Amino acid sequence: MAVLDRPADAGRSHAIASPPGTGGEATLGHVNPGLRTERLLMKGNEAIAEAAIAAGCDAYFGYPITPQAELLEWMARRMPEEGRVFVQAESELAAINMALGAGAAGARVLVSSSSPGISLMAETMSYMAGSRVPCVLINVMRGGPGLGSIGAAQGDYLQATKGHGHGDYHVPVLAPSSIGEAIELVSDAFVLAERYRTPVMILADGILGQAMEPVEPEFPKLPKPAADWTIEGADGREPRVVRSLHIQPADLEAHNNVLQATYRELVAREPRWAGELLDDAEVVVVGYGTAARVARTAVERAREEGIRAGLFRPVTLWPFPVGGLRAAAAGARAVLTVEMSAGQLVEDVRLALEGTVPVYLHGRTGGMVPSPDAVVEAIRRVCVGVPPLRGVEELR
Amino acid sequence: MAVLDRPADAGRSHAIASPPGTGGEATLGHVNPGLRTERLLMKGNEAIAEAAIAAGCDAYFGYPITPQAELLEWMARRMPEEGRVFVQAESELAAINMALGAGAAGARVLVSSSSPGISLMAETMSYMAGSRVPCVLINVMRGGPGLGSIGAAQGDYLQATKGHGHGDYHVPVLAPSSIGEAIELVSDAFVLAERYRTPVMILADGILGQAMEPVEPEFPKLPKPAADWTIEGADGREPRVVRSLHIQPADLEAHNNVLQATYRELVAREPRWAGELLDDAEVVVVGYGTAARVARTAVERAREEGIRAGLFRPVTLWPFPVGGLRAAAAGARAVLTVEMSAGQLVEDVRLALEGTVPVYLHGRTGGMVPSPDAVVEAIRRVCVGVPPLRGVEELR
Amino acid sequence: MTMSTPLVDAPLRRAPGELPAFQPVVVADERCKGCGLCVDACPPGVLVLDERFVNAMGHHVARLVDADACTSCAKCARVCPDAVLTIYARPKEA
Amino acid sequence: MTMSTPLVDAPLRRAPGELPAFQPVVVADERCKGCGLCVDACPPGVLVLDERFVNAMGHHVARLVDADACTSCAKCARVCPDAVLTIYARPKEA
Amino acid sequence: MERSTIIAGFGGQGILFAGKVLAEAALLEGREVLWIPSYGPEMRGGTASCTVIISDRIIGSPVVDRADHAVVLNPPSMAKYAPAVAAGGLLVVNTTLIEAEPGRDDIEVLEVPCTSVARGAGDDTLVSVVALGALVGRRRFVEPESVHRAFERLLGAKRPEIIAADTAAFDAGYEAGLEPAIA
Amino acid sequence: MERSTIIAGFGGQGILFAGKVLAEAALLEGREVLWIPSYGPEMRGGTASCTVIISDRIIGSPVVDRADHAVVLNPPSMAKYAPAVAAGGLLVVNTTLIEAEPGRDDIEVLEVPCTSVARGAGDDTLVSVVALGALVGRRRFVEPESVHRAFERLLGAKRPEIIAADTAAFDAGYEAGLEPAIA
Amino acid sequence: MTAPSIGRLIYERPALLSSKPTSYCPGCGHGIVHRILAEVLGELDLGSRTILVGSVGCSVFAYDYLRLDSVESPHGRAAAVATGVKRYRPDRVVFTYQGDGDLAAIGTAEIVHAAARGERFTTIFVNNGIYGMTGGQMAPTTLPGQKTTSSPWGRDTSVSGYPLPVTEMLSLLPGVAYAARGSVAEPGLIGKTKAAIKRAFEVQLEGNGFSIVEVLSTCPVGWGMTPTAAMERLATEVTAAYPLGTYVDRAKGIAPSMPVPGSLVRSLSEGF
Amino acid sequence: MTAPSIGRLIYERPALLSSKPTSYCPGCGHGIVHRILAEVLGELDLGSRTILVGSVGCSVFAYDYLRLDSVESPHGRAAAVATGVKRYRPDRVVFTYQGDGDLAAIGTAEIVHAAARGERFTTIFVNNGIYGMTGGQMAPTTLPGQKTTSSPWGRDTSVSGYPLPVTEMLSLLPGVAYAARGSVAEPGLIGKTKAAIKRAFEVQLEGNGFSIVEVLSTCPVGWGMTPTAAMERLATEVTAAYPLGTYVDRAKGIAPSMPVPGSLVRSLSEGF
Ligand SMILES: Cc1ncc(C[n+]2csc(CCOP(=O)(O)OP(=O)(O)O)c2C)c(N)n1
Ligand SMILES: Cc1ncc(C[n+]2csc(CCOP(=O)(O)OP(=O)(O)O)c2C)c(N)n1
Ligand code: SF4
Ligand code: SF4
Ligand code: SF4
Ligand code: SF4
Ligand code: SF4
Ligand code: SF4
Ligand SMILES: [Mg+2]
Ligand SMILES: [Mg+2]
Repeated sequence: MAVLDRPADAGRSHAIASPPGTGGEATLGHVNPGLRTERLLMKGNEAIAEAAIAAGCDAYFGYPITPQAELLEWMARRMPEEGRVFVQAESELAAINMALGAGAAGARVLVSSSSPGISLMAETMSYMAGSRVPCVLINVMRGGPGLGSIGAAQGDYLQATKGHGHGDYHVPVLAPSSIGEAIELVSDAFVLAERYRTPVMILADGILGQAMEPVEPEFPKLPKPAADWTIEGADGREPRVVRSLHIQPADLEAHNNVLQATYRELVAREPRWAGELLDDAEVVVVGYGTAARVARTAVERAREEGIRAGLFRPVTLWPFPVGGLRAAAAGARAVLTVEMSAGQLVEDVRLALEGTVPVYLHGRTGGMVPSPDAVVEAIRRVCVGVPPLRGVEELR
Repeated sequence: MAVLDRPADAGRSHAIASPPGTGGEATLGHVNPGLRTERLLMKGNEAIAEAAIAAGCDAYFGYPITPQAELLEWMARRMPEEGRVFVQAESELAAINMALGAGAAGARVLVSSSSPGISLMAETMSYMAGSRVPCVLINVMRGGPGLGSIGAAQGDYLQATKGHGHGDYHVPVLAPSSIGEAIELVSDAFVLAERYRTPVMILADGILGQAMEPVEPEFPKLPKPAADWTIEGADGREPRVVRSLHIQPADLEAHNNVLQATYRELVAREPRWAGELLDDAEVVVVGYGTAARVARTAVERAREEGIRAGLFRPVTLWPFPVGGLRAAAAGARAVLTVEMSAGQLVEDVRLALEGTVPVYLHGRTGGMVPSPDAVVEAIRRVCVGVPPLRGVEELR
Repeated sequence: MTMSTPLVDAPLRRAPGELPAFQPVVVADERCKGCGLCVDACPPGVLVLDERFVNAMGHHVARLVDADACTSCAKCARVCPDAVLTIYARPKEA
Repeated sequence: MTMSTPLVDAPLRRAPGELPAFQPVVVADERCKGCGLCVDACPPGVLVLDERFVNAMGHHVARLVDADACTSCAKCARVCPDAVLTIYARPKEA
Repeated sequence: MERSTIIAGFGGQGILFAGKVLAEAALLEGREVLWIPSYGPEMRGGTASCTVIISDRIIGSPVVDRADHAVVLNPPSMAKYAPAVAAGGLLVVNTTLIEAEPGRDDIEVLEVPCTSVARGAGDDTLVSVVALGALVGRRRFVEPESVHRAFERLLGAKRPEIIAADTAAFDAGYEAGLEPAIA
Repeated sequence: MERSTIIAGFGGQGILFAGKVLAEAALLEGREVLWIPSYGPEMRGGTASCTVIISDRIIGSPVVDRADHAVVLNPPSMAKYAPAVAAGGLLVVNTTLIEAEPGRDDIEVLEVPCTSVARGAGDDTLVSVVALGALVGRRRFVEPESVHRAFERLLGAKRPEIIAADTAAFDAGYEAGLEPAIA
Repeated sequence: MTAPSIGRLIYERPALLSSKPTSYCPGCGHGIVHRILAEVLGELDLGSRTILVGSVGCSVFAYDYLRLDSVESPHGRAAAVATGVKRYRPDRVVFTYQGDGDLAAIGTAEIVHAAARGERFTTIFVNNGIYGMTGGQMAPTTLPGQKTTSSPWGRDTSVSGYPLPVTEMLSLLPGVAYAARGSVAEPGLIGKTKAAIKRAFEVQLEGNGFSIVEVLSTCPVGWGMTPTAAMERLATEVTAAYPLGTYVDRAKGIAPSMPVPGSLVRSLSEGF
Repeated sequence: MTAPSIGRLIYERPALLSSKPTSYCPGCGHGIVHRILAEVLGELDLGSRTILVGSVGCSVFAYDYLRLDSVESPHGRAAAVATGVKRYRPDRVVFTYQGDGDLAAIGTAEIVHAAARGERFTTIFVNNGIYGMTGGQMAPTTLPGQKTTSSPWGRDTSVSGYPLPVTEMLSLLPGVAYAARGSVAEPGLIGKTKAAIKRAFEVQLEGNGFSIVEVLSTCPVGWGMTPTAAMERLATEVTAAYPLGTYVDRAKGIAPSMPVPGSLVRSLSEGF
């Protein structure tokens, strides 16, 4: 019945980047990876924007920031062409609040920004989670902290998956590692947002946003499910209220229990990952997004050297594919996370494995991207129990 | 040499809430827990404010929000009396940016707010971490997510310790569980902020902010160390710049390496915790702040029943006292975290123990506080390997 | 604008027994917060706060003490923050 | 305001050999971005962009083509976004 | 020995003040104290309350799941806090406003017509001070002298007439609290 | 087979366009492509560059630590990217602006005076198209016809004269690239 | 609720007010503004297609009192939230209800830009010169010299600056189709304020831009006054600082002229 | 750098400019404003006690070009950061340097409130009507009809609203001691703008409130024009939309009058 109905933690090979949905309330378009005619070269930012339009995005709100600006610019032209809502807000804070309003009114909403702008949205993301307003938010990450650099980075992993706003909430986080996958995940993100009434984040990075790759011109389309909670005027029925305020703690706790039940369902049903060469892997390399692509090349090179490396690539960063990783790492001598950050994903890897396999980190920061050869060297080392040379030391 | 010089993970008994510093660059005032004359009853919010003044806070910036408003109000009166800077900003965003400016100019700065207002500070906290501007930020937490409730809560643990702003940075987080301890931790927070050139957070909650407890009238005083990086006008020297921008990724990575080295030093030197009845504990109860006080009562009641329970109370939430907890839990049958959240602290507990001891959670949310008897019941259950009845299920 | 006298122990100008046949002002007692704004706004000054009565919220409620002098001008209703008052025009025959 | 002609291949009005003894305008070649604003601002029109020269940043730089006609008004310097130009008054004796 | 007291009533009844007086009295006796108020907009138009925990040792939980005493001054407080009293605990009920019965027989109930006692002592607004007096009179977990000194500390030298009024109200309540012990 | 190419030069030299043409040509051949530009303010007044990876399989790393080809059109690019070429790889050098030597003998160096070749082909601004032609001429990892079709796809029907100019520049570069194989 | 004797109904509680008692303190102006809104929307028969965009302040519970579909906004962001609602639902009537802390402090950017963009919603801006909900701190609108919990010696303009003339500032923006300032100080003004609010909604229906009514209101508790004394202060001191009236009604040709500068040279401290 | 022949020095690169070449595009107005600032601070001999509060926009690297102690601000927050600096260091000269995206969009609340509080720093507001750094998107100050990368058909006022008259709005605030709008369109105006900036710093030294100079500037790249064509557009179209001159110089008695409302009743759509 559900788009994302399948055994929890079911994985897919890396080659097919994202599991297409399997019908149900919202049918996902199908992308045929064999089809090679009439593909288009598209920039990641533009493909994401167009994917949202194809998925029936009703309203886009944004604010310029590198390396995400082309997404906003694409929407500035295409949304009015489609007769849909485009507003360049006065700030990211305003943009995300416009999204809250439009989402509460029933719109399928997209918002995009990059790291500093995402930070400004923390309060409202918490409100949207609390008020259960669906929305898809794209973070095309750049180097931090602060103004940092505009290079591609993955320094916002913990923000997206753990912290960001205040209070007990979670946001599903999807991490594409190719432009084709980004197109599918945009559509899947809307499905998740509406099914679970939650904001959803897509974590991309500057390379994914700026690069061009061939994409199929047919983007997934989504029907719009009916909603019985949106505000539209109380015409012949009791008024509806979209809110996160529950001034009595007991009421708020009851509300939180509903949220937590939703999160448990997400954890049970929606973890996604992709794997490659895992069956006999003595070193499992874990990475997402752009870092996973580097890792993939490194795994291939390591195999050429005779090291049995495999790749585990979480597609949902939250819920984290714990079961998948545990199974993948069960027979491994070492797990190596490859990150464009100082050690963030590695926390979830350690939480998932709970000491059963040694976990190492190879991380670059600030817009630097690990090189395949450096990852190969790290694989060589962790394979014999030596911590990687390059890479930020673990903090604990 | 350092105030906080002592073996990493050194703990203190619960009775003396916070380890006073032991001299060095910044001498901490001493509070004599035996002295019982002339104590004052003070509200937590006001005691924190006055402690900051005693510690030499030069400037305070804030914005009203329940349950933190009295802190701002106290400062509105006392800072001008002391001839120091008080500004009620137009928003939390403005307040934290004023702090960035004053901090960069060399001021010892305090900012306070509560959960939603803290979320608004995410971007600038990342900037301050990146620009290495010291500042102490108080979060008097309330129920979330969103507008939530104004009840006391601990739902911002993961935000404070992992997420919040973008990019690879950490912020030391101190968690007092009494007003007396809050007074000392305010002073310690300034020491940490200046020694490591970092913003520091104090995580309190609505009960700690609103309650009154007796406090010693002598608050710790701090000398102000000289700084060679503050902006004050380039008079006869090269100009100084306080910034987080390093447009070349390689430069930003080099800068990040400095930050990461700082964090490693913090992790090695500054974890703090307090423990009670741990030596023979079969159940180690872990909690901080107000929840730790409930846990303490529960531990006592459990002991009365013959269950050997003990209390482990992290005082630094980041860096988390991993070593201390590992040692404390080494002989235990179960670890139970008690939280005013849906399961946040429990992640760090699991990361610290890595599967060596079963970890359970008893959490209340939205402004609800666990009751001692409910915690006793949870202790009874986890002692025999049964998950606690009440409390939010773990998410993974 | 004259100051009202809230919580004053003003007696009804007419004894309770002899209530007039027509009541131009109906007070929803349970909603009144005894703020006295209506008392202050009434041109003929025929409203008082009833010190002898406290509603469930703990407030002394507004009372019309002289129905005959009331002009049904509704000024009281238009200042009332709690929409406590309903106003009727004096019937022709009354 | 007239439009400047940037990147124009205008020759120096005087052959390079016969440079005047006094140069009222000194161009810091390595800083010039060839924007042409000075060319546009010069009242007697004695500045051009030197098409024969590209500096390390890849720009054709400004050149004074007629020192004698320059009035040292410094208008060029005051529009220059890159503070490229130094201006001297013609010495009494020159 | 640890004793926990909940005081609750209408916002205007001086609830938080009564709790502060109790806390200050305990402080003067050199004991540990924790005073926790209700706060924020929840207090507007609703019920105010505070919890005072007094102990000879460091105080743990601020949440009282076994209250030794509750003082309830209006009907909603009665409904909310009567069940919170531990078996053997004391419930002080302001009978001026509360008609309901607590419906428990495992606790001691002390009925005090606070308004009239307060009026008798000179100021009929000091209902919670009267109730506090009754509580202390009945259970004497702080000394009445400490409460007298607490008034002085809290109200300061500037307002001797208020100190006198509060002291009188407290003493009247105290007497009312003692009564049945004599009877 | 996977081939990676880095193209770098001044912002105004058409670097990103040349990379797009190469990427489009590969796309037209049904291959996998990844085109990554430099972006943002770093491009202002500095060096622009792009990386094009062409493969018969799914493309992994976008970071090229072993470039098969580098095309450098100005001195800073030479300094930055000559060391990035893998042993046996090809470095195309625009000798119109670059005097320096790469200082490596494990790679093939193809020197092309791009401006004059471009001028010879009719438009002296098309330096990176010339360089692209030389690269393809020497290594032929995409077919020149694919590049011709790429110009049509990218420039569209609206601008036939531009297509003609670009094609001419590419072909001239292509010839310049072939040359030494004949010699 | 039947009258003891039958007479023509002059005034009754408007149907769009719910039966829930409000959480407002006795005599609080918010209740009056709520009542006006219920009356206006009822009279215009807009209740079934109106969306209330709430804000954070004492009126945060307005969704409980007005029988309208509502959405909550984070503190200060109501104008952005309303932009999102109205852009997606241009056929609905949308209004924000905001206090002065909410709109004039933390929400400054959002209201200025919604006005500048000419968003076609209405803002009801209830200015009581204080942060009511959080305990009576100084607001940007607090009058000079006024004591609050965060200006214990009275607002000192040399330190805390001057009251923010929000409506005056917004009235300079061409996107603003209607702007007026009313008051709840007495029945007559309440009537005029109601008329202004009605006009603001009409302007929204006309679709020519942003409309706002600033309503000067009281916070007896925050001001430390009885409700009637607060009304007195409102009618005198407060109104003197914030002139009542219509600032913009573009359809009717009412709009202030833009400030015209003196010449730049006039400011020369030296020649050039 | 010696002259071939010695003559009196009329103009030289000001000492407060560093030797680093700027990252600005050829002909960008930022360079002119930097030069003016270096001149003014040099002439007033303030370099050694001045603190630059930077912002995020193309001028984000200003700390590399002006030889001043500097602090970076998050995008839009310079006015708050400067408040923090100046409050702690009232004896220092503090100024913000902000673009129009930074100040007039995301930073609206911070600039309005710094002005309302009368913070004693100076703001240099470089208005080029576009987001230069991020690739030429529409700013709040973009002119109607102007094409940008986010207004591909030109700014449509019915959708995106009208240019924000920042200086006019701020000039209504009593906390503002000085406000002027200059331009870099030609040498004469550059000279007047320099005088205005000098006056702004003098006003800061006088300590009577906030001072701001809006400088109309160009973004040749974002406007898709040559530098000279951009200057031409600045001198004509842009200046027509944003009148140059002194809006406020309180010490000299210059200040616009506040908008005065029509009566509330005038707006009545019906009687009451
Ligand atoms: C981000 C954030 N900051 C602060 C608060 C606390 N807060 C709640 S209401 C309020 C201000 C209320 O003032 P106003 O808008 O004037 O409304 P009033 O209560 O006076 O009607 C504040 C600061 C909050 N809820 N969220
Ligand atoms: C929070 C945040 N949002 C967005 C950006 C991206 N950004 C950088 S500069 C800029 C605007 C620049 O415009 P302006 O202030 O007008 O300066 P200009 O470049 O035109 O001089 C933006 C939106 C950012 N750095 N941070
Ligand atoms: S209707 Fe008029 S006269 Fe009658 S009570 Fe009300 S205000 Fe007074
Ligand atoms: S009727 Fe209304 S105005 Fe009159 S006292 Fe009661 S609440 Fe106040
Ligand atoms: S100084 Fe004046 S005349 Fe001479 S080149 Fe410059 S602008 Fe022209
Ligand atoms: S000297 Fe200055 S103004 Fe003239 S072209 Fe060069 S950079 Fe432009
Ligand atoms: S605090 Fe003030 S604004 Fe809030 S409800 Fe009470 S009187 Fe009204
Ligand atoms: S983009 Fe525009 S504002 Fe930025 S440096 Fe270039 S010309 Fe100047
Ligand atoms: Mg207010
Ligand atoms: Mg700009």
